[in-house]
Amino acid sequence: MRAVPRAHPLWLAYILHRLSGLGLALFLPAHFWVLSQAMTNPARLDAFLELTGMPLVKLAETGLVFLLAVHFFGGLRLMALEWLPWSAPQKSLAAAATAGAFLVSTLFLMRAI
Amino acid sequence: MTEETTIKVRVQRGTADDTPRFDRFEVPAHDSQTVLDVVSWIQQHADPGLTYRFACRVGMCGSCAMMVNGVPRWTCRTHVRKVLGDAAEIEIRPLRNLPVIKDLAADLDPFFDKWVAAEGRHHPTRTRHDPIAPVDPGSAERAQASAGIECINCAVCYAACDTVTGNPDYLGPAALQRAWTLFNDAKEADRDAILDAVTGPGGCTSCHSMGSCTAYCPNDLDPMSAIAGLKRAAARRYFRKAG
Amino acid sequence: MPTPRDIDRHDTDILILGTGGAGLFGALHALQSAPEGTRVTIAVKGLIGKCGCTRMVQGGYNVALGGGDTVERHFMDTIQGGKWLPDQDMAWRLCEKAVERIHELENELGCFFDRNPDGTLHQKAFAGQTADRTVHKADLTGIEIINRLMEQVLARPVEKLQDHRAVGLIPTRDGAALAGVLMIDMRTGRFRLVRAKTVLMATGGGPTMYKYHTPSGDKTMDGLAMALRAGLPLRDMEMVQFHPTGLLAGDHTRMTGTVLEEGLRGAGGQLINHAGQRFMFDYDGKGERATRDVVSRGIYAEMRKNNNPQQEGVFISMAHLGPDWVAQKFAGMVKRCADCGFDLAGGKVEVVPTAHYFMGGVVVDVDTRTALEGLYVAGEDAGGAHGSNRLGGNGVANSTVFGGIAGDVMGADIRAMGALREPDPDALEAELARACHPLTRTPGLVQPLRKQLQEVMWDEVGVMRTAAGLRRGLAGIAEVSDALMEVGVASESLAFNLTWHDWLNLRSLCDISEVIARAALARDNSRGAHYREDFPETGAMEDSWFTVARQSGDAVAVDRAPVQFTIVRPGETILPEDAPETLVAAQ
Amino acid sequence: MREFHLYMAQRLSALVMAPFVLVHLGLIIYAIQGGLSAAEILGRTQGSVFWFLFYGMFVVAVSIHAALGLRTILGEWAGLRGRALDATAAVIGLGLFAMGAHAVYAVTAGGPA
Ligand SMILES: Cc1cc2nc3c(=O)[nH]c(=O)nc-3n(C[C@H](O)[C@H](O)[C@H](O)COP(=O)(O)OP(=O)(O)OC[C@H]3O[C@@H](n4cnc5c(N)ncnc54)[C@H](O)[C@@H]3O)c2cc1C
Ligand code: HEM
Ligand code: SF4
Ligand code: F3S
Ligand code: FES
Repeated sequence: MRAVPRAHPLWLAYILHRLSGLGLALFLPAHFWVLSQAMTNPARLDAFLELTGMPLVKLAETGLVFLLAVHFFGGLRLMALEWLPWSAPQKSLAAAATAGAFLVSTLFLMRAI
Repeated sequence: MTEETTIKVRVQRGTADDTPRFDRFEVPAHDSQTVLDVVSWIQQHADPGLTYRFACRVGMCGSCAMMVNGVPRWTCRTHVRKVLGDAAEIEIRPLRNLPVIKDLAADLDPFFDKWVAAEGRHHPTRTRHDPIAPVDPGSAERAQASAGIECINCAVCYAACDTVTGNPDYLGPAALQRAWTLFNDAKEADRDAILDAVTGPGGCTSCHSMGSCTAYCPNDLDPMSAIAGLKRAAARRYFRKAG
Repeated sequence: MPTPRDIDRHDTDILILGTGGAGLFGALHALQSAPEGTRVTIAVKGLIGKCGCTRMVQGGYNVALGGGDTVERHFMDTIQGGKWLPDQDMAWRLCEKAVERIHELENELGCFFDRNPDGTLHQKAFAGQTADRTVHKADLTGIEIINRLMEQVLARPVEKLQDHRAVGLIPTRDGAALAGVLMIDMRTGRFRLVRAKTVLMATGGGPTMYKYHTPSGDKTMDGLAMALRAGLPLRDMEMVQFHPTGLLAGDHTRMTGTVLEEGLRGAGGQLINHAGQRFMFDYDGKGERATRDVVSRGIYAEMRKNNNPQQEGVFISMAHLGPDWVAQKFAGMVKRCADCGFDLAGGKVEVVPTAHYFMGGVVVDVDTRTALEGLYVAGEDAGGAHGSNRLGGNGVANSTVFGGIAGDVMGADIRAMGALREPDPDALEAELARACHPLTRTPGLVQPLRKQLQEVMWDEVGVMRTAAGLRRGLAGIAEVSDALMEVGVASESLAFNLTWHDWLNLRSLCDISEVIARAALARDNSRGAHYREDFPETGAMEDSWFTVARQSGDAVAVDRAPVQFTIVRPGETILPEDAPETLVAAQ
Repeated sequence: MREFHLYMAQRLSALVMAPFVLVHLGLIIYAIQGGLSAAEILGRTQGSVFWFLFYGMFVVAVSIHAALGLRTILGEWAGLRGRALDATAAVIGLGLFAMGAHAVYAVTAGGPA
């Protein structure tokens, strides 16, 4: 990637936030569609939910929760950064947010397995 | 230098119309040598057609900024040793996010047009016939204003910011930081005009706080926080008007 | 080769050359004073506000703002500093107008200078001043001034010709007035003749023909060379100010020659010679704290005693003051040195005297008018205000004060001027041929000749001079000058062809170097910045005279003109009888 | 000024979502133990005014938020500008809202009274 020579913690936080947001936005229609099946075709929803037991799908699910967690913490971090008057750039916040995201997703993964 | 060593350099060539190409040079190495010295040596001894820009030679004018191994820098204040590291070669390109005039010389007009568009100039409350305004140098407001005042408009931050790359309307970190400085200046007459100028399309709300401006500013300034200040001020004004 | 028919032509009303303090103030004031609809054009060798030396001003701006200090005291310091050579009316104007100008900078342009805790402007004393007078913004005063000026000018309706290099002043056919200026649009390499009713020349001099020099790379005496060719008288051309402590980092780096600030010595920095000894007290009772010219000569003398080519200069050492304290107090300087690999706070850094400022310049009146109608000169290009020596802090005051005056005067004068003037086609042809000369020769390297000139000027026309040395210098300059005429520049592409501009730069430097050497030869005494080992006496102050150099035919002639003591005579003062010698608390 | 309103809308919708996301994440982690089934989901949500309001507001906020987020990305990375950009964002927002509303309706309508 062209921008890699300029990578630094805040930039990584930015790109992570963006990619997670993008991922979530792409996933959202599918998520809505699956849920809609509840009314029109509960069996199909169940069949689909069965799949979530499979490791691959599980991994994908974990990924999604991870995305949401990353984006959530990243978003809170960003709003805190922008709206609360920090005296200096809070790189540690960025790190903490990512760490928090990892924590949540690993927790999820562990409990799910 | 006892033994004659050389530095390998890759330099982007061409004008706005050409597709850029790269020329390779080997430049004699010295103890005290900046990237600007390397570029100058090429023009003075190897390729008289090479174009670049510099003026002050000491990090005061911000004319000499270029992309060195993908990172925007003042070339006059960047020691070769700092960028060579383990790399076998130094790659030098014109400043990113700006039109190229020729070779390493970029056209800074868009950068300064945006400085003006951000209302980046003082709106006076006094004239030359009035006394000079007393200002408490220790006040919090003054500290905010002073934080970014030493910007030399080198456009390094502008070149570092990916939002500038993606959004041609984006005013960019330096212009916005200037606006924030003025906004906090006790002598400033028209803060509303400043906020209006920086909340339009391409204004402070386009910034994603990616912080490359702050990370690469050679002056250790912090445009990211200045822009956050503008966002805060704009939000405050929004709620005040609504409430 | 371009012919006059290939020249782009452009008309304006007020043309300004250069965007330092003088040029930008000229533009602002011209916009304020000229009648509605007047076209103001600003042309500069680089980018607006980003080249020139006003940006590089560190220490600050001299202005008497009360607290005991008066315009009279500022004036007396200026006259005494200039060793009675200044044009007294100009010096007075400088000191008087600086007061208004600093108010304009703070109140109208939005500069913010350092404050005292009570909110008033902080002022300090540079060497040679008898009051705390220098207004500053830390040690980056120039950045504050030029940025604020630049943004005000950019926001106004001026026509901008950036990367435009002025190459010749084109008079009318009868030679009585200026018709326009021939320029090169550097980006395209095309010539452009800009006609204007009034032209402000503010290209900032710049003694960059010395091996060690401080000014920005774009300054190469172009303005003075153009004025010389246009037949204008130039005064005080022997007066080159050397700053004692320029960085020495080898002749392959552009860092060499750049200034290590005055404050280092003021704070107690020590100068150490090749033998490891402090030496300044051998030359002056004030040691390292003596004035610039004295310290420069002290260092130069030590350098001459030492034949070790590995170590040319002397060292400045700060470590005894405590590296941490130094790193904090002089953060900018320490960082600058560190960037090129030197440890200023804890180690020692090699330094040399370095050519800093040019006191000489075009003869002007107090309103910046010259002998050529339509041409105005302000800033470092103009001579007279400083005489034989410029006080630290009077340089930027000079450029901003007289730049503004020039703008006001041009705006007023233009009302009485009718049509644009017709340029003399022969003069145009001659200037064109001159600029194109290298394009007709076999390409070669320009840089070695520049180095050769810089060595000659440093050795023979530098800090200490003798008649024999100056004659050798003249011969050396002529050699470089002749050789230059045989060096060509490849002409396939003239667009942003820096090597062509290097050639033109060196052309200007050669022309003015000769004038400096001739004026130095003509001054058979030692005053201020000019020191003759064979004539170390100052000469009687009562009989002070200044040099006036002029091109006559192919040669340069130097005459003497008596200084007019229009305000104060040597030995007298305009301060009240009971005024104290100095208001500065002893260090 | 419009630009600024869009910015505020995106930030405020994110703030609105913050508690929803926390609850939603917690629920996922809790519910996923022992697998998911349509009945389980529907049993919790059907006929519940609380969950209707919860997911309803979530959907409104996310439609605004994601549409504006994608608008930014499309502007910066796909070079869309002006009218085309606004129209695309509006379509995305309305589309998400329609699908989301359908899903909410599907999982909360009817069921045990
Ligand atoms: C390192 C340094 C520190 C200094 N510190 C102080 C200080 O603390 N206090 C003080 O009072 N003074 C100081 N000075 C001196 C002061 O900077 C100058 O006296 C003053 O700024 C000169 O202003 P000017 O407008 O005449 O020229 P400049 O500011 O030098 O501007 C000249 C302009 O003319 C342009 N130009 C040149 N040739 C051409 C051409 N052929 N065509 C078109 N444009 C051209 C240049 O590009 C530039 O824009 C310092 C100087 C230096 C170098
Ligand atoms: C499923 C829900 C969500 C989706 C689909 C989503 C989607 C997006 C998208 C596509 C972006 C654009 C990214 C960019 O501009 O780089 C974005 C930005 C943003 N999101 Fe979300 N988001 C969701 C939830 C959240 C939550 C819960 C928060 C905060 C608590 C949040 C906070 C933000 C913020 C602050 C931005 C602005 C980023 C910027 O301007 O740089 N988002 N979101
Ligand atoms: S903020 Fe820093 S990087 Fe940006 S223009 Fe100013 S000095 Fe240069
Ligand atoms: S890099 Fe760009 S996105 Fe904002 S924080 Fe700096 S301006
Ligand atoms: S040349 Fe002026 S900042 Fe590098």
